[in-house]
Amino acid sequence: MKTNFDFDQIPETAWCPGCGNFAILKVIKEAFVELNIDPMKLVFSAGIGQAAKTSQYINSNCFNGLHGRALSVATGIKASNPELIVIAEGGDGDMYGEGGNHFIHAIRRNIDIVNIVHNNMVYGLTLGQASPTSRKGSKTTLQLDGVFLEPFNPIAVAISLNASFVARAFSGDMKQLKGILKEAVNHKGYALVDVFHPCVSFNKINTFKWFKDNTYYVDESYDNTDKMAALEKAFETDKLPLGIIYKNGKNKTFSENLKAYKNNKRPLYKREVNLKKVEKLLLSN
Amino acid sequence: MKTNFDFDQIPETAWCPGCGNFAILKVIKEAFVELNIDPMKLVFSAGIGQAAKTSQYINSNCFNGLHGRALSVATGIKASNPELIVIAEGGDGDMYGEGGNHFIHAIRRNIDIVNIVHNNMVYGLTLGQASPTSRKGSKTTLQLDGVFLEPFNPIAVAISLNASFVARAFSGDMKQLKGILKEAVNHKGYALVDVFHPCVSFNKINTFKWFKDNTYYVDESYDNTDKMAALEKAFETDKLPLGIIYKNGKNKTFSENLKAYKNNKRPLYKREVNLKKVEKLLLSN
Amino acid sequence: MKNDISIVLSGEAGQGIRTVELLIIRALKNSGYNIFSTTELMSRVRGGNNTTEIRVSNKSIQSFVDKIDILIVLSRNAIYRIENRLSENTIIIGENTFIEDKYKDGQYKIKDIPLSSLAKEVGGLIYSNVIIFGLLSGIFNINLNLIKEYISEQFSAKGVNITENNINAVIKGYDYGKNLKLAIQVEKNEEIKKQIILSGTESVAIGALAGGCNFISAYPMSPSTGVIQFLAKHSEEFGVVVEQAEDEISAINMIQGAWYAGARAMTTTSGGGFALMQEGISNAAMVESPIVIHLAQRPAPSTGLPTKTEQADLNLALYTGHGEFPRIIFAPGNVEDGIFLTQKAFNLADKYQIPVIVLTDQFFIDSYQSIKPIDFSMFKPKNYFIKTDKDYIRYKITEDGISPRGVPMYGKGYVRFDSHEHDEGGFITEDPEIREKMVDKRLRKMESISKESIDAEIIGSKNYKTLIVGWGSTYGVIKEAVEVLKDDDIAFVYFKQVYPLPNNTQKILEKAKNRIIVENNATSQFGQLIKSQTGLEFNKHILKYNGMPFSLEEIIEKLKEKK
Amino acid sequence: MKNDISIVLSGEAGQGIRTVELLIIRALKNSGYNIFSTTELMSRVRGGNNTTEIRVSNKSIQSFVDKIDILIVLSRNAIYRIENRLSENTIIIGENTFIEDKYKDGQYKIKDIPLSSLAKEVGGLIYSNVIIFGLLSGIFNINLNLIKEYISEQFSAKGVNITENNINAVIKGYDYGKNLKLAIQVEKNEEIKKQIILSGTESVAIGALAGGCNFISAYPMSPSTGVIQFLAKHSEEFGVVVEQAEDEISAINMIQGAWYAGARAMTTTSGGGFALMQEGISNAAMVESPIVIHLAQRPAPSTGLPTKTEQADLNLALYTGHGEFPRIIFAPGNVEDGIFLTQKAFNLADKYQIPVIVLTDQFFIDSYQSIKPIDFSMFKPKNYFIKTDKDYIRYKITEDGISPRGVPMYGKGYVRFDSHEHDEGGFITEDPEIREKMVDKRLRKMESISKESIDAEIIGSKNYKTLIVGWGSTYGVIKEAVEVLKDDDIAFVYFKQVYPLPNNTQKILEKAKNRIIVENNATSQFGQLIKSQTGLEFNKHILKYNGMPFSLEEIIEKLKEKK
Ligand SMILES: Cc1ncc(C[n+]2csc(CCOP(=O)(O)OP(=O)(O)O)c2C)c(N)n1
Ligand SMILES: Cc1ncc(C[n+]2csc(CCOP(=O)(O)OP(=O)(O)O)c2C)c(N)n1
Ligand code: SF4
Ligand code: SF4
Ligand SMILES: [Mg+2]
Ligand SMILES: [Mg+2]
Repeated sequence: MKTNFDFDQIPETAWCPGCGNFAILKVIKEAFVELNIDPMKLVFSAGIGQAAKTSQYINSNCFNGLHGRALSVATGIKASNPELIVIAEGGDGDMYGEGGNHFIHAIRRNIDIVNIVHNNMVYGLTLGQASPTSRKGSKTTLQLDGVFLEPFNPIAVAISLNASFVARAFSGDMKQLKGILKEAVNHKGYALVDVFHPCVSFNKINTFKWFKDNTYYVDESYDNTDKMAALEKAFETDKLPLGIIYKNGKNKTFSENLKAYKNNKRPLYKREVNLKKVEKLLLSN
Repeated sequence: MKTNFDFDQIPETAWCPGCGNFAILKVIKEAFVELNIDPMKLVFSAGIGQAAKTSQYINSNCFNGLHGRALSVATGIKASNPELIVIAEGGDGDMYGEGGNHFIHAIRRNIDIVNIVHNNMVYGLTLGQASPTSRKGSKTTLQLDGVFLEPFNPIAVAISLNASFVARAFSGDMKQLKGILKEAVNHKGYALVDVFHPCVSFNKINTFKWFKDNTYYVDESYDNTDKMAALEKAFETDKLPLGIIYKNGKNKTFSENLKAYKNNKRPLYKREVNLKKVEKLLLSN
Repeated sequence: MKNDISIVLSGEAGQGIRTVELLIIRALKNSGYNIFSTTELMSRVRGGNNTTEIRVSNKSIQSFVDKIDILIVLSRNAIYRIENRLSENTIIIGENTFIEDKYKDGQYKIKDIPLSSLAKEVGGLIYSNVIIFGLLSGIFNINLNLIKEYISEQFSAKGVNITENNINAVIKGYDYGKNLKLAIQVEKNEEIKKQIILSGTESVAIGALAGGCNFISAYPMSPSTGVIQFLAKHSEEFGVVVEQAEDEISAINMIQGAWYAGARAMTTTSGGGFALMQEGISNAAMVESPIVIHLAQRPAPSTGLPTKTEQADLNLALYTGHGEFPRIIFAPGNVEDGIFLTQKAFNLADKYQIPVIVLTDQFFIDSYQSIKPIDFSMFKPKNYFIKTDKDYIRYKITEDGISPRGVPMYGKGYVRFDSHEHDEGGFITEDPEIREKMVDKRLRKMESISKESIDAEIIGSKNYKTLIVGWGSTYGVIKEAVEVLKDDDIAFVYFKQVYPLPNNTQKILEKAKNRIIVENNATSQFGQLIKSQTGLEFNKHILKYNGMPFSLEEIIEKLKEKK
Repeated sequence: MKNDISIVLSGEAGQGIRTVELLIIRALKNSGYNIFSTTELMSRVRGGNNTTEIRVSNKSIQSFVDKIDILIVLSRNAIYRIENRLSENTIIIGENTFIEDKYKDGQYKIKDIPLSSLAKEVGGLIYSNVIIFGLLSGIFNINLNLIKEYISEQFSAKGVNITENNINAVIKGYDYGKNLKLAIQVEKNEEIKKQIILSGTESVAIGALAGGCNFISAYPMSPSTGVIQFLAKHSEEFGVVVEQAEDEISAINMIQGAWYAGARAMTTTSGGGFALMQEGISNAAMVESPIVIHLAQRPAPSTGLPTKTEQADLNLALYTGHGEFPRIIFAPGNVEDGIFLTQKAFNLADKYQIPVIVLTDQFFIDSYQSIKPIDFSMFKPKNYFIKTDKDYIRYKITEDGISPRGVPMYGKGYVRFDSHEHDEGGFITEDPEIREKMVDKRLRKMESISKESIDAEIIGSKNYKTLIVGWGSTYGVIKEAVEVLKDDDIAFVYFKQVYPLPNNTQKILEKAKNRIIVENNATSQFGQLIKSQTGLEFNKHILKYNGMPFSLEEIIEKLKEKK
């Protein structure tokens, strides 16, 4: 069924048949339909990579910018128009490799966006090198004898930085993914949704089955507002936990803190220069 | 007394009278004297900032490079000559701001260096803007109404990334600082030493007295190999813990993993090109 | 001493020389004197040696001079770096112990002032600065009430006691200054009292506000940081989003997000930070986002000399970013142009959806001039984005290459920016034909851009045989040199737009028999640009790259050497 | 079909066209044919449409041709993108269902091959590639045993069964190919059998090893990644430290640490990554660290066309980094020069302690050529660092500007690199005199560098009136065009060193009445450089910027249009 977020003509995607990105794309669109969000109010700020191409396949506003910089662009967008719903989207290489510094500092700002990271534990678009989340021992087209670096743990790092919403999902379970995404969108403040998905072309280790076998959902009894408990979860390696791992919605968001909005709530595009005021400033200098 | 690490002529430092950097400089030199380390074998890879100038005042090898890039340079040095003792040194802005991405990934590599961060919670050299570690509410020359970003917690982030050695010291307690530094040097693998120190010119909040009043040392009973306990410490805000917060020396270091050293332990500068072998490779292509 | 007096304050970083500078230039200006002041710093927070030069003149001036008429010594080791600028006429004023014996052998006129004890009498060393302010006011015979007013204003927030102490301090200095009887004669001009004192930094920041800037993100870097600091101070009043980025890469991408959402955004940086922004600038070109970059140059390569001056980042600005795309580069040489060009940068960036670079340097940024009030009604800030309709496409191929830019939520269309080569809708394409059309479309903007280039300005004789070419911050010194030389054969052409070259370039340059270029760099980057675009060569290059600006004497001498 | 045959394989990404390419070019070369092959890709992992052209000739060839003699269709939608390259002589070979009806109206010669069923007979669709390899071998009548040998070699690791299936597959294809009776006549040459097949990527990587490269750090980016992948494969054997950096900024700084410690280090990247390295490159200039950068260009700005070709990053390379400093830029046009220049890059970087850039592009990188074995004894890899003594100072001011470089632990001195302006000892200085001396010292290296520039090479008539200028990867196509035109008035000058311009530039260019420049970009960046350095203009610019390399036909036509 054609949703608000579909184009009149279905675009040909650049993804490999069987790739987890298809499910993620589908769920994102469904989630926004169910949330009754007007695509006019939505912006996808995306990086570069197979994951980031998602933004090309959604009929809405988008800024498909540079590899690694989606969070910076998203910050600029949201801060200039807090009425927009802003999604920063990219792959594990995009957000945690090239974009690692922005990941840290976007969390610190508590900018009210959803950060969706398609985590296939590999660099897909550049044909299969290790990504920061590649597990130790993974053999790749560049790490021929296997990765020996400690994998980047986005969940633990985000919690350590006191991120206000930290979740992990799996493209193989679209229902749960959708639920998590919807909560992330409804959450006020920075929300990380790290989504495991299989790369059928380059990741022969972390396959659909592997994710299926090596993940589980945190259950009802789990208190995701308990930071230490959340970190314990984040460090589990036996099976990787899925769900909303941590939540902390107490802080003001970035835009709420900005003085530019203290006396004037209008988004910047609706404002006009007051040359008289500037002239007065000069004269009083 | 003139040590091995002092110049014949004492250089004029560019620091303000009363700055914590003096103590750190002194302790670093003493620590290396006490460890009986030959300055010929030592390299300081430094960034840019008041902290980073430390490298200018030590009579040894140094690479005083770009703001934020000391860890990348240090990685290149250590990987090319594992026999060198390599210190990556800089300020909180240097290592956690501009250099944030390298901080994350140097830890993942477990490169066997000591990473000394002079943490004065402010940008000193550029005259007093907020740094990633500035506490909320700190008023600065740029954050006129006070910082509202969540402060970067280097200790928690490093532990989250499974750093092999994570410590925090205070320039006001030179004895402890020296002890911690010496342990860091002796430690095999990446070692973070975040050193609190007062910036008398720009940080009127986190003064010597403030650090004195707001820190304490972890005691004998504390087990710094317990990751979760370490994280609990890292999150304490009432008083900030000092000492070796976390230690995990089990992993191979970066250089130990490199195939370039598998059959040949000599540092790269001692090696010669074997053109015959290259020719053979071409012919077999 | 008559009509052109140069005072130098020399002391340590952290002593508050800038406070004295700001007080005295305002007092002098308000007394009807033309002033110009400029600061030369060491890269440190305390100690070392910084100097500030204040020129007082009967004419409008904007240049640094070597000569020192009055030297105020505020610390030990404050003379050796400027020793070669002293002459037998120099009056050295300072505490006896600060002036080394070798200067006391009679070659200079030394006036001992017991600054420390005077200050202590008032209440402590902290009052030294205000005493110096008083001293200078006394020397220039400034109305004492005016001086007291300033002091009251400046310190009122600190309470009655402190204000009183400061007033006592200023009077002590004032009396001391008057008693020196230095017989200063500088013609005053009532008109000047109405003028405004402005630094390079302030001119860029105010120009930004006049251009509608409501978003700035930057990472601190000398000498560029003042601009974001200024805007932070006025963030609430002018509704400017101000954010210190985690690095320059974030800043350059953040401002593109801001423009995308309808803000008018800029960043401010220096060479190293600008180098880090190269990829981001190329991105702006492809997504066709307007961006404004203030690039305050300092000597490079790498960290270089963080607090000194140079004009050596022009090439990186000219050839910024990977790939091929239009850009505009302005280089203000005085604070009026600082305002005018920065303001204009926003409008042109918006109109053409391209990067516009305002290229300054430490000398420009840290200098103060007095200027006539500016008529702001000549500025026409304009938002060029359109209200979109349902069929809106972002990258419509148009005759002039400009595709109307929409903003999300304004109108009925979706706004799709894309950094890949894209079709008119903003979707990835790899079609060679579309690629070619899109390259052509983007480059085509250069035609209109060139048409509205700001002409180079000729100063001096219209019938020149010798033409001196300068750009940006060398404006003041070349202008003054030409005025001093009063030679009918000589003119100066000032480029405030350095790229694209103004349309009158070829004509102006061709007319000269003898072309001399003046640049604060080692390889004559602007000269190379002119050669590659016009084919014209220079007969002489006057280049300086030791971190210092040109002095007036230096330029005059070099011009006399061989004109 | 005689002596110059062009085969195009067209199918989807992920189908393994490259496997066929590598097998068949080796088989053809080993049969005594000259070959050249080049690939044109879409930026995706599976699907879409990629094409590979394989030329078989009696002469040495290195260019892309438009014409297609034999088209092998391997998937649906594999023709429309190259439709305009088909002629009535084109033989289209492919599965009936893959060829749309509109091509079957008699204008082309269509040969249906039931590829899927043939493959299934052997064991599955996976064998299609090997059948195609067999087919092409059959068409060219290659010795069947040779073919079988390759297959055994290629698949031996996968077990007897799989090898056998593949041999069956190749035979099936072979028979099919022979039965087509295409009457191909290309003269063979025994000498060619001794040649080596090499891609641009491999030439750079092998050149690096020949230059003593023992350290590479890079961040993946098309089309540059092959170089680090190649070195990773040989890391243990050649003792190369190979590290994937977290970003390009880390890579460019890491390699400076490596050189500092005595390694010979490089990075490999494309435009966007190179843009991110600008600050780091400027740093290398200041600390005077050697660095070697392989920059494989792709169409920009920004993300651009990740898998296509262009020569538009020259300007950023020429004016790389903030500030002023020496650099060298090589641009190999063939794989021999790929080896030679990359090797030389290491020695020159080391000797002059500067950045050396090897500038290639996707077309060069992804193309295969066969070349004669190279005599490696002509390479003289040399470590220029010295054994330090106790009084060693890093930045000694010398006549040629080169300060001997020490390495920690080698000798008795401390090695102090500094990114600020520094004194001879490597300590921060703000002294204007030292600053000036250090700038001069660094820039002085340019003199010696220029002296040993690699001359531009003239190909064709020595008595040219028309001179065609090309650099880098356009070498093959211009050379062949000139050979085809056989006009005594025309010559081609090939620049493999683009900066500094070779010493024979002015002389060679001046001699021509008519100067034509060929560049794979939109603004003739090299032309501008030549103009700014020599004052000479071009009469004609042949420019292409749609992501594709020039074809032979295109160049010939353009040259005929107006020579
Ligand atoms: C500055 C820069 N460096 C490198 C690249 C090349 N590049 C494109 S996508 C990518 C990584 C893709 O990995 P990931 O982000 O995990 O996305 P995936 O393809 O796996 O979904 C890289 C390195 C680039 N586009 N820009
Ligand atoms: C790329 C780049 N950006 C900015 C700067 C300017 N800069 C120099 S030091 C510094 C920060 C200093 O803070 P920190 O690292 O905490 O050191 P501190 O001076 O406080 O010891 C900055 C922003 C620079 N040198 N390079
Ligand atoms: S390469 Fe991997 S991640 Fe990319 S589309 Fe193919 S399967 Fe998906
Ligand atoms: S500015 Fe602060 S950190 Fe820097 S030297 Fe002065 S006191 Fe120390
Ligand atoms: Mg990925
Ligand atoms: Mg600091």
